[in-house]
Amino acid sequence: MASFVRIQDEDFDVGAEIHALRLGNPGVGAVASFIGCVRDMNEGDAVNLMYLEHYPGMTERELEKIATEARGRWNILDTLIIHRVGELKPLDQIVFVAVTSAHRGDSFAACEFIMDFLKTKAPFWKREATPQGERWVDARVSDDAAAARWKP
Amino acid sequence: MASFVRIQDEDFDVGAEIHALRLGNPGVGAVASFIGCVRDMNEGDAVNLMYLEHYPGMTERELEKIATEARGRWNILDTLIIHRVGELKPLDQIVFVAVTSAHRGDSFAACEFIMDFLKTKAPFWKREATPQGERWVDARVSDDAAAARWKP
Amino acid sequence: MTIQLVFLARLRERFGVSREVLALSPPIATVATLLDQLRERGGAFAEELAANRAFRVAVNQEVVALDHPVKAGDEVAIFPPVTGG
Amino acid sequence: MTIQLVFLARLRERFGVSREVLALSPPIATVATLLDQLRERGGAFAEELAANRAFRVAVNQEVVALDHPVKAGDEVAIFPPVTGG
Repeated sequence: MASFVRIQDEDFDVGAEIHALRLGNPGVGAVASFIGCVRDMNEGDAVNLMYLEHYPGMTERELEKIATEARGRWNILDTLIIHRVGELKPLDQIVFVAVTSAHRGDSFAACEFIMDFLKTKAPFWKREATPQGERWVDARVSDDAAAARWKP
Repeated sequence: MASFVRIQDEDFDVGAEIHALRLGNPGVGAVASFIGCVRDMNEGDAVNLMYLEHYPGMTERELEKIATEARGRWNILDTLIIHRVGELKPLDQIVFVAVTSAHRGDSFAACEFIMDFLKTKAPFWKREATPQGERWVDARVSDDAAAARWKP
Repeated sequence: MTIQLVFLARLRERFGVSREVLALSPPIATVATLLDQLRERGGAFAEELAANRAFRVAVNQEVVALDHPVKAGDEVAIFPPVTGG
Repeated sequence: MTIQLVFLARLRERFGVSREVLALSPPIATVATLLDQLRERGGAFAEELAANRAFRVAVNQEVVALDHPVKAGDEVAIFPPVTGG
């Protein structure tokens, strides 16, 4: 049972990552995973390029805390969180979360929980380049609402 | 916007399947996916081998219906359901569901909904070989409960 | 009038047959009267299709209730509760 | 006593600095008194750190409230609401 967290510039291979996470563990009956991707539109404007900044050190700590919280709530085996930083363009993968468990309900819930908390707690910031110029993306009220659903 | 359904003996490559499902669509912001795997234990007994039977024709119809129902409930783009049949052993992948959407809440909910309905509506049956002999797996009350959660 | 019967999974094994063509009697049938006809065979049919056993019936690949009509040429499948995924 | 200040994302750009070492005055400080000290610089600091603006403060990489103490050697980061994923 392990929580893996990686912050990186490079792209990732979801098939290889899931394979490594299962690592020949025959107790894994379920793998829920999520990929977040750069869209070419946001809030009605075309997006050509995106830049992701983070707060090194705190980012890893927050993601470890989110994974530990998930482990306390559901009966899960391993978790993997990969988040890219730096310059990204439409179609690029931004974030990957995968959770293994014996039964599917646990991995589904933990995976969505981790994404909702990552969106509201982990220190990442997006700057978009649109035809109207560069802008920092504002926090979404819908993300706060998504995270608030999980209050015990 | 398409619903893909495949029943096959062969294994599948989740990375390649997700890549094909996104197919260069820059409107995809979220990909939720699920893999079900054969565990080496079920109901307290060691499982050495498993055989999956289905009802050809009805299987594909039911899975198409499940995907259409998900499309009516959430704002999703494409869905993929792959289910293996025939002989499987511990660690093998059995089922794969992937859903793309603009925003993550839709793909998470639709992916879990499809799995819950697949488990209770799609005509597949598992036969396990254990050290005590072969046995057909009984339907799980927890699967009916999981599907009942989605009643409108 | 005849129908195509399909048995699947554990029921296929118990009945020792996966498909058969059946002449319905009486010819104006529902799923319930078809089940009565099969139970009259006794043995595994009477046992597995008893009213208190859990099984499903699909007519032309749609799961239906006991009062659903069965017509000439229909494909009627009888199977245990599903356990896929 | 001195602390390490870190500004991130839009605030880093607005303040034109990503890190600085700051001597606290008064030396017995909380996040609230530190913010008062920064607002006294005027300009972007007064504007962005006004009480009605949405920003977060982390002391030693933990998000904290306004009454949290700030001690010598602490790393204090000020940043906008997060927008990752």
